[in-house]
Amino acid sequence: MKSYYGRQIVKTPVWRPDIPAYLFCGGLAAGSALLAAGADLTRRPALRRSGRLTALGAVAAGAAFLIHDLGRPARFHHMLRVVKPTSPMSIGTWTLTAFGPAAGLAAAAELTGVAPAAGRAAGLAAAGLAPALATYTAVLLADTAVPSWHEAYPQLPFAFAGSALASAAGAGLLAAPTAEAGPARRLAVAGAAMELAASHRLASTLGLTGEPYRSGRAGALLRASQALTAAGIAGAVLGGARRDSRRRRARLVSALSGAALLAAGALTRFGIFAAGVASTKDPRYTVVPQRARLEQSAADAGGGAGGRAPAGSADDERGAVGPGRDQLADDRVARDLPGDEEPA
Amino acid sequence: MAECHPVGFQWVMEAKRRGATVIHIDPRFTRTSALADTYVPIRAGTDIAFLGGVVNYILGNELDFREYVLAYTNAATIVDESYQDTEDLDGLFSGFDPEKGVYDPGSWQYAGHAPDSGDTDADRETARPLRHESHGPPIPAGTERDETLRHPRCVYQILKRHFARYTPEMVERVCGVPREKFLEVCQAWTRNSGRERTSALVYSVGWTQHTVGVQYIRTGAIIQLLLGNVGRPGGGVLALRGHASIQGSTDIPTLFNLLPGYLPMPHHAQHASFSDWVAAIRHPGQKGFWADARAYAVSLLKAYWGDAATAENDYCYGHLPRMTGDHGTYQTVLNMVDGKVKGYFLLGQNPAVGSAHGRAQRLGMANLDWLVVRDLYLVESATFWKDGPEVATGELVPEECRTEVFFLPAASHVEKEGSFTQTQRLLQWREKAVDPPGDCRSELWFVYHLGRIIRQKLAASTLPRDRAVLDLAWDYPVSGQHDEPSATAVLREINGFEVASGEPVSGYTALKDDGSTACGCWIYSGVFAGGVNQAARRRPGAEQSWVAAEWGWAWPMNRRLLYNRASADPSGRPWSPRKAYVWWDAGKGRWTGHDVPDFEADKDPSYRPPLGATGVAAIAGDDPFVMQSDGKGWLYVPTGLIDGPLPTHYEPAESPVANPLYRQQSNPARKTYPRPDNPLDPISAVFPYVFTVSRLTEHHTAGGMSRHLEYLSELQPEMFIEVSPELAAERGLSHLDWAHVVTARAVVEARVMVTDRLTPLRVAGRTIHQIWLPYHWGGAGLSVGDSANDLFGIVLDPNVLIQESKVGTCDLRPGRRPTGPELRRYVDGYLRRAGLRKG
Amino acid sequence: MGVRSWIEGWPVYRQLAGDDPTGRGEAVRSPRTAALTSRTETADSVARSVCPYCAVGCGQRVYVSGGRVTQIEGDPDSPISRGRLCPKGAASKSLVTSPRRQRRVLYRRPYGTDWEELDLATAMDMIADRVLAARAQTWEDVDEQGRPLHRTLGIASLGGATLDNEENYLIKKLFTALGALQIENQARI
Amino acid sequence: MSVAERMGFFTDTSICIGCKACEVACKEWNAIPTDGLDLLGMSFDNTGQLDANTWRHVAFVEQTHDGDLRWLMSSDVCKHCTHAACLDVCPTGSLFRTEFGTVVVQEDICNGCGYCVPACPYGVIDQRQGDGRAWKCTMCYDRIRAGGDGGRAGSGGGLMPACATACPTESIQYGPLDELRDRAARRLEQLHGEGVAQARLYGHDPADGVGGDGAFFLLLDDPEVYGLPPDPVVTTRDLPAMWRRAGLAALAMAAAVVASFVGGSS
Repeated sequence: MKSYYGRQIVKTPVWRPDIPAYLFCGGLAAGSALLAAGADLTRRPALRRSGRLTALGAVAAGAAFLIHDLGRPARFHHMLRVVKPTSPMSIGTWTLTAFGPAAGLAAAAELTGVAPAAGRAAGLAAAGLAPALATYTAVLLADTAVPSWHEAYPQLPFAFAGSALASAAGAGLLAAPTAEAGPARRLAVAGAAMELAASHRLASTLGLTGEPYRSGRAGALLRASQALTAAGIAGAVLGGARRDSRRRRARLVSALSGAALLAAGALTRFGIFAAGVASTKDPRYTVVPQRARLEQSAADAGGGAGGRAPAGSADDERGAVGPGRDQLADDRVARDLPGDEEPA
Repeated sequence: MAECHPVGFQWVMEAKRRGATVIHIDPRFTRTSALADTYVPIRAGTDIAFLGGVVNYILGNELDFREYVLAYTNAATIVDESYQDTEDLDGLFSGFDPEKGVYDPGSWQYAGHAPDSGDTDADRETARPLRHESHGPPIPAGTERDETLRHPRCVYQILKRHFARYTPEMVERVCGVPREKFLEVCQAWTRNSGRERTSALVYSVGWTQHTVGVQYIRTGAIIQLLLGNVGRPGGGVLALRGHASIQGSTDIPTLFNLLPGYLPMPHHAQHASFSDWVAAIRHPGQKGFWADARAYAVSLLKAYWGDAATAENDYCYGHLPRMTGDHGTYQTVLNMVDGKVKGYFLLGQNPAVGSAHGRAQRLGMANLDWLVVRDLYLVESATFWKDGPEVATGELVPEECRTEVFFLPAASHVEKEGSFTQTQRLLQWREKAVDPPGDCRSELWFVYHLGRIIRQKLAASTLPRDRAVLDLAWDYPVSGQHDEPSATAVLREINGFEVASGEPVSGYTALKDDGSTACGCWIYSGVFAGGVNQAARRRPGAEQSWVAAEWGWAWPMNRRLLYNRASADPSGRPWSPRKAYVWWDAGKGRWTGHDVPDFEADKDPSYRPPLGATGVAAIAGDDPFVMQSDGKGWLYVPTGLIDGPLPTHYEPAESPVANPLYRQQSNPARKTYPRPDNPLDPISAVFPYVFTVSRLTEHHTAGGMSRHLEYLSELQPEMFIEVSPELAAERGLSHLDWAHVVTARAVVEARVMVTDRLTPLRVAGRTIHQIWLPYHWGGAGLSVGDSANDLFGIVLDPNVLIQESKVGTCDLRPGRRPTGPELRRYVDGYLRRAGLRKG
Repeated sequence: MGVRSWIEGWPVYRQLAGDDPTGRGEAVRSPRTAALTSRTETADSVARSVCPYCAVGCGQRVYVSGGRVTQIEGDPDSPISRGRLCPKGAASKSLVTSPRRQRRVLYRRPYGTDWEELDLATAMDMIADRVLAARAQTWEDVDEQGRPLHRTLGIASLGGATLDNEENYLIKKLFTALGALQIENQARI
Repeated sequence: MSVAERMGFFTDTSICIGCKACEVACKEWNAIPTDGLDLLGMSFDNTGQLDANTWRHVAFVEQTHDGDLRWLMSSDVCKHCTHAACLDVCPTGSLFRTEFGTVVVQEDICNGCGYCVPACPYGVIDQRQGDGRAWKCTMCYDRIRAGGDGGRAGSGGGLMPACATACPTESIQYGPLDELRDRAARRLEQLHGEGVAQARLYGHDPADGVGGDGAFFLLLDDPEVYGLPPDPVVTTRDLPAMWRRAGLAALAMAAAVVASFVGGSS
C-alpha cells in the first residue's frame, strides 16, 4: 500500500473521554427511563424510583460531559440554532433537549410525590424518546469518515442499544429490591446478549476495519467489557435463582452483577471509541478498503480503468513512503520514517 | 531559479507550456530540476569544463550561427603573434609572472595594437574588470580581420584550438556528467539556436562565487555569441540576482573601486591627476559611446560638489579618495582582525552569517572601536558580542570586547519611497505606505542627517581634508515629522540636470564635459526625463505590448534588451519574422521595433565609418555592440581580464582531485589571503568531500528577513544538510539525526536529510560525494542553527574580488559537533592532520 | 431587538420559512457572515510597491487602514510578476508588522554585557563624533611619493542590496567626501 | 443570498514548484497561527498536513524510477465537496454552503463540537488548539465576494483567493468550476499526449463519492501517494441506512423492555 510517509489521512476525532462517557450516560439514561416506565406501568415503585432517578442523573451527567467537551462551551446553545436532519448530533441534541426535561419532571414527581399523573406522563414521554436517545449515538459515530466506525454502522446501534439496556438493568439490579428486580434481571440478560452479539460481529465481520476492535487498547477494553458482561449475566441469573434462600447474599450477587454490567457498558463505549480512534491513525484502514472498492468497480466495469494508475507508475511501497536509492535507503526509511512507528 | 526566483520562474513555465525545453544543470536536484525536462548533476566548480565542452561541440561540428558570428563578434579579428594559449603552456597563458601570480596581458592584444601598459597587480587589487559591467574595456578602433576565419591567429581558430581538448570524454572525466547526457544538452542547445530560434542561459551566484567566476560567465557568453543568442529576444546570458536592488547597488555602487555608472575610483598611482583619470577611463581612439566618458565623469563631480566644482579646480577631482590596492570587504575584515579599522557601518547587511569565513567576520567586528548596525531585526552581526559562536568557544568574552555597538532600527520597504533596480536593469519606484514606527528610519534619513550633523560639526574647520565635506552639494528638501529627505530630489540629481536652469536632462547623450551639466549616474540619465519620474510608471502589463516599455524604466535609455541591434541581420532586417525585435525601416530611415533600439536611431545599416573615425562615429551600421570599443561581441578578450583572454577550467581552490585538464591546478591569478587564520587545503585526504551551499525558497540570504518571521520559519524550521544515501551509509548517518561538517576553518552541525536528490559522481576514475547545505542559518531569530558560510575561507576571483563560496572540501561525521573550547581544538586537529598547522 | 425579529433571525424559523429546509445554506448564515468583505476593499489607501526580497522585482500593493499595513499582495498590473508572489514576498506583511521587529535604538557600551536604550538624536550625534574621530586618527593625506591619497582606511561600511538607489547614492556621496574608501555592499559577495 | 456561479480551485500539480507561496499567502490573509517549528524529514514538507492552522499544504514526494528522480509537489486544500460531510454533520449551522457553492465555517457560530473533524473523508477540517473552534479553508470567502477589481478578479466578480493570487506558476487556478473542469480535461489530454501517462484528475468527477470536489487536482501518481484518500465517500451518503439500522435497534430495545416486563412473574 502506498501512503504519504505513513501519515494518517482522516483526522482523529478531537473528542475527549467526555464523549464515550456521554455515550455511556446517554445509554444508561435511556435504558433507565424505559425501565422506570415499565416499572411504573407494572407497579414496581422501587424499580420506578431508581429508574427515574438514574435517568435524570445520567442524562444530566451526559449533558455536562457534552458541554464540557465543546471547544467553546459557552456557545452550547448554538446547537439550538438549527434542526438538521443530516446531522445526528443535531437530532440527538433535540432528542436530548426533549428527553432531559421529561426525565427531570418524572424524577421530580418521584422525589416530591407531587403530581404523580404528570410524572407518569413525563416518564412515559421520556421512555418514548429513550430508544432514539440510546441509538442515535451509534449513528453519531458511524456518520463519520472514521473507518472502524463508519463501516460498523449496521452493528453499532445494536451494540449501543444492548449496552444501554444492560447498563440500565445493571443500575436497576444495584438499586431495586430483589422483589422488584425481575424485569431488570431479564433485561440485563437480553441487553447483554444483544450487546455481546453486536460486539462479536464488530470484531469478526468487518474485515480490515474490524481489526482495531480486536487489537490494542480498544481490543483490551472490549474484551474486559465482554468478560464483565458475561459475569453480569451470570450474576443476574444466579441472583434471581437464589431469591428464596440467603436473601442477603442474593442481593449482593445482584448488586455485583449490576455493577459489572454498568462497568461493562462503560468499557464498551470506551472500547468502541478507542477502536475508531485507532482506525484513523493508520492510513491502511482508509486506503486499503477504498482501493479494494475501486479495483472491484474497475473489475465490474470489465476494464482496468477506474482510479487505478497505469502499471508503469506503480511504485513499490517505499517509493511512496520516502526516497531511497537502494537497500541502504530502504533501511533508512524503515528506521526513521514516522509511518513505521506504532500508532500512539 | 524555481528555488530562489519562483515568480520569475513563471516565465520558464510559460515557455515550457509553449514548447521550450528546460535544462537544469546543478550539483543538486532542486525544485528547478523537478520541473525541468532534463536535469544534469555536475561536480561543483567544473562548469567551465562543461561549457567548454559545449563550445568545442559547436566549433567541432561547425554549428555556430556563422553569419551572426562573422558580422557581430570578434571571431575574425587577428590576435597578436606573441600570444600563447593554455594549449601551449599547459594551463597558463603567455605573460604569467609566477612571482606575483599575475599576467602581463600585453601578448593577448589584437594584432597591431600597442600592449596595455597597465599594472595588472594593481588592477587585480582594485577589481578593475568590474568597471566593464556597462561597457567594454578601451582599445583602439581599428582591427585586423580575416573574414574567412582561416587565419591561424584569428579569434575563431584560437578558440577552436583552445577548447579542442574539452571533449565529451573529458567533460565526463572532469564534471562527472555522462557523455550521453552532455551530448543531449549540446544537441538541444544548438538545435534551438540560429535564425529561427533562440536559447536563453540563466545563471546566478552559483557561477559568480568562484575563483573563476567571471570566466564561467564568459564561457556562457561565448556559447551564446557563437549561437547568435545575444541581443535577440529569447536569448541572452541572464543573471538572476538575489537582492531587491543588488543591480542598483553596482550601478550606483557602494563598492570601493567604483563611482556611479562604473566610473573608476581613482588609484593613487594610475590616476594621480584629473587628466590621468579621464584618460584612463576611455581609450582616445576607441569606438562607441564610452568615448564620451569624460562628460559622464565631469557631470558626476558636478553632482557631488556642485558650485565648488569648476574647470579650474578639475571639478574637485582632488576631493576624491585614492585607492592604493585592495580595499574590498574581505581585506577590510582581515584589517579589522588586525586592529586597523576603527569604525564599521552595517547598513542592512549581516556579514556574521552572510559573508564567507564567518568567524573572521565576527572576530573582526569584535576588534573595532565602534560598530553601527542598521536593520529591521536584531541580526547576528548586531549581537555577536553577546551570543555569537565565539562567545560559546571562549574566543570572545563580552566583558573584554571593546566594540561599542549602535543598533539603529531601519525603515522597511513600505515605510519609505525610492527605487529598486531589479535583475533586468529595471528601475521601479516604490510609494510610501506608512510612516516608519518608533525610531525606525530610512537609510536616506540616516545618511542625510549624519552628513548634516557632520557638516555642522566641521563648519568652522579650515583643514584641507574637510573641504570635500563642506563643499558637498547636500541640500535636499526634507518633509514630514522626521525631516525625511526627498528621494525624488535625489533621483533627479541621479538623472542629471542642466546646472544653469536646474532642468532635468533627457539622457546621457545630453551630458557635457564642460561643467554645464551635473549627473549622479550617467547610465541612469533619462530616468527623470521630462521632469517625470519614469521609474514610477505603472501602465498595466495587460494594456501594453509584451515588452511593457511603460512599466518602470530600464537603463540605459529605457532599453529592455541590450544590444538589440543584433536582433536584426547586418542589413537591418529581422533574422526571422518569429524573432523580429528591432529593425531598420528604410522608408523612414530609422530603426524601429518593439523596444528602444540600442543604436543610433538613424544610422543606416550600410554606414561605414570614415578612416580614422573614433567614438560613436566609428560604430559601423552593423556594429551592434555600441559600448564595446570595437563594436563587436567578444569571444576573445584582448584586454580587461586579469586571468586570461579565454576561459579555462581550473579546479576550485579546494578540490578533492587534481585538474584533469592541465598541470595548472587552480586559477593562477586568483586572489589569496595567505595567513594562519585563513587556511585553505588545495587537495586533501582529510577533507574528502565536496560541499556546496545555496538558498531555500522559504528563506532569504542570511535569514535576517526570514528567520524572524513565523510563517517562513515554520516552512523550513531548522538547519539541515543533504547527503546521498550512499554517503549516509559510508559515514553512518541516519535521516534526521545530527551530523557535523568540518573544514579547515570551522565545524558546523545540522540535521541529516538523506535524499536521492544528491548523487555520487564518477570523476577522474573515482567516486566523489557532494553534500549540500543551506546558508541561511545563524544564532538569532525564531529558527536558529549553525551558519554554513563559516565553513568557507577567503579566496577570490581576481577580476571582481568575489569570494569562492560555492565549493570547498570538508569532512562529514555523524553526531553533534563539540562545544566550548573543545570545538577549536577539534578543528585544529584536522588542520594538523592536513598539514596546515604544525604541532 | 423585538421578539419578531428575534424569531425571524432564528435559523430554525428561516429553515421553515425559506428555501433552505435542511439548514445548510442561506438559513444558517450569521449577520457577521452576511456583512463580510475583503479588507482590501475597505482600506484607507493603497501604495504601489516592490517586493524587498530577491531581484525579480515583483509588484506589490500595500493596503493601509488606520495607519497600519493590513495586507500586502501582488500587483496584478506588473508585467514582471502578474500579481504573483513567492512565500517570502507573500510574508511581506509579517516582515513589516512583526512584533519581533526592533523599533527602538539600542546601545552596547564598550565591554558591556547587555543592550541599553539610547535616544535616536543622541545616537546620531555620538556616531557623527566617532566618524570624525576615526577619520582624524587615520587620515592619509599623501602617499610616500607625495601623491594625494585624501582618505581614511579607519572607517568601513558594508551595505545590503535591499537599499534604494537614492540611498546608495547618498551613502557613496557622503562617504566619498569623507574620504572613506572601504564602502562595500552585498554585490561583492 | 443570491446564488452565484459555483467557484472552485483546480490545482495542477504538474506545474507546482513547491514554493509554498500558497501556504504563506493563505496564512497572511487569514491571520492563521503557525503550526510549530518542526523539521519533519518528509522531503521539504515541514507542515505535514492540512489542519486548523494550515489551510494550504504542499506535499513533497521524492521517487526514484530506474535511476530517474521524480519530485512530486502538490498543494492540497479543502475540497469544498459537492456533498460535504462536515457541513452535513455540523449541528450549529456554523458550516454553510455559500452562494459560490463553497463550504465555509462561520467563526462566530462554531462552538467547537468537533463533529466535522472526523466526518471529513479527506482529513481537512480540524479544531484549533487553545481556540476550540473548527477551522479550514474558506476559499477566501471575504475576498471572492468583494467587489470586482479588473485584472485579478475571478469570473465570479470578486478577488481571487489569496493562494491562487500568489501562486507563481498558476498551479493553483481559481474560477467557475465548470470552466476549470474543461480546462483540466484539456490539460490532461495535453499531458497524455506528451507521454505523461501517470497524469490523472482527482475530485473532478460529479459521480464520485462526494459528488465531485469544488477543489480538484491533476495528480501524477495515486492519490494516496499525496496523502489523499483514493475513493472518498461522503459519510452521510449512508445516513438513511444508518438511521434504519438505528431504528431497528431501537425497536429491538423497546421490544426487549416490553418482554422483560411481561415475560416474568416478578
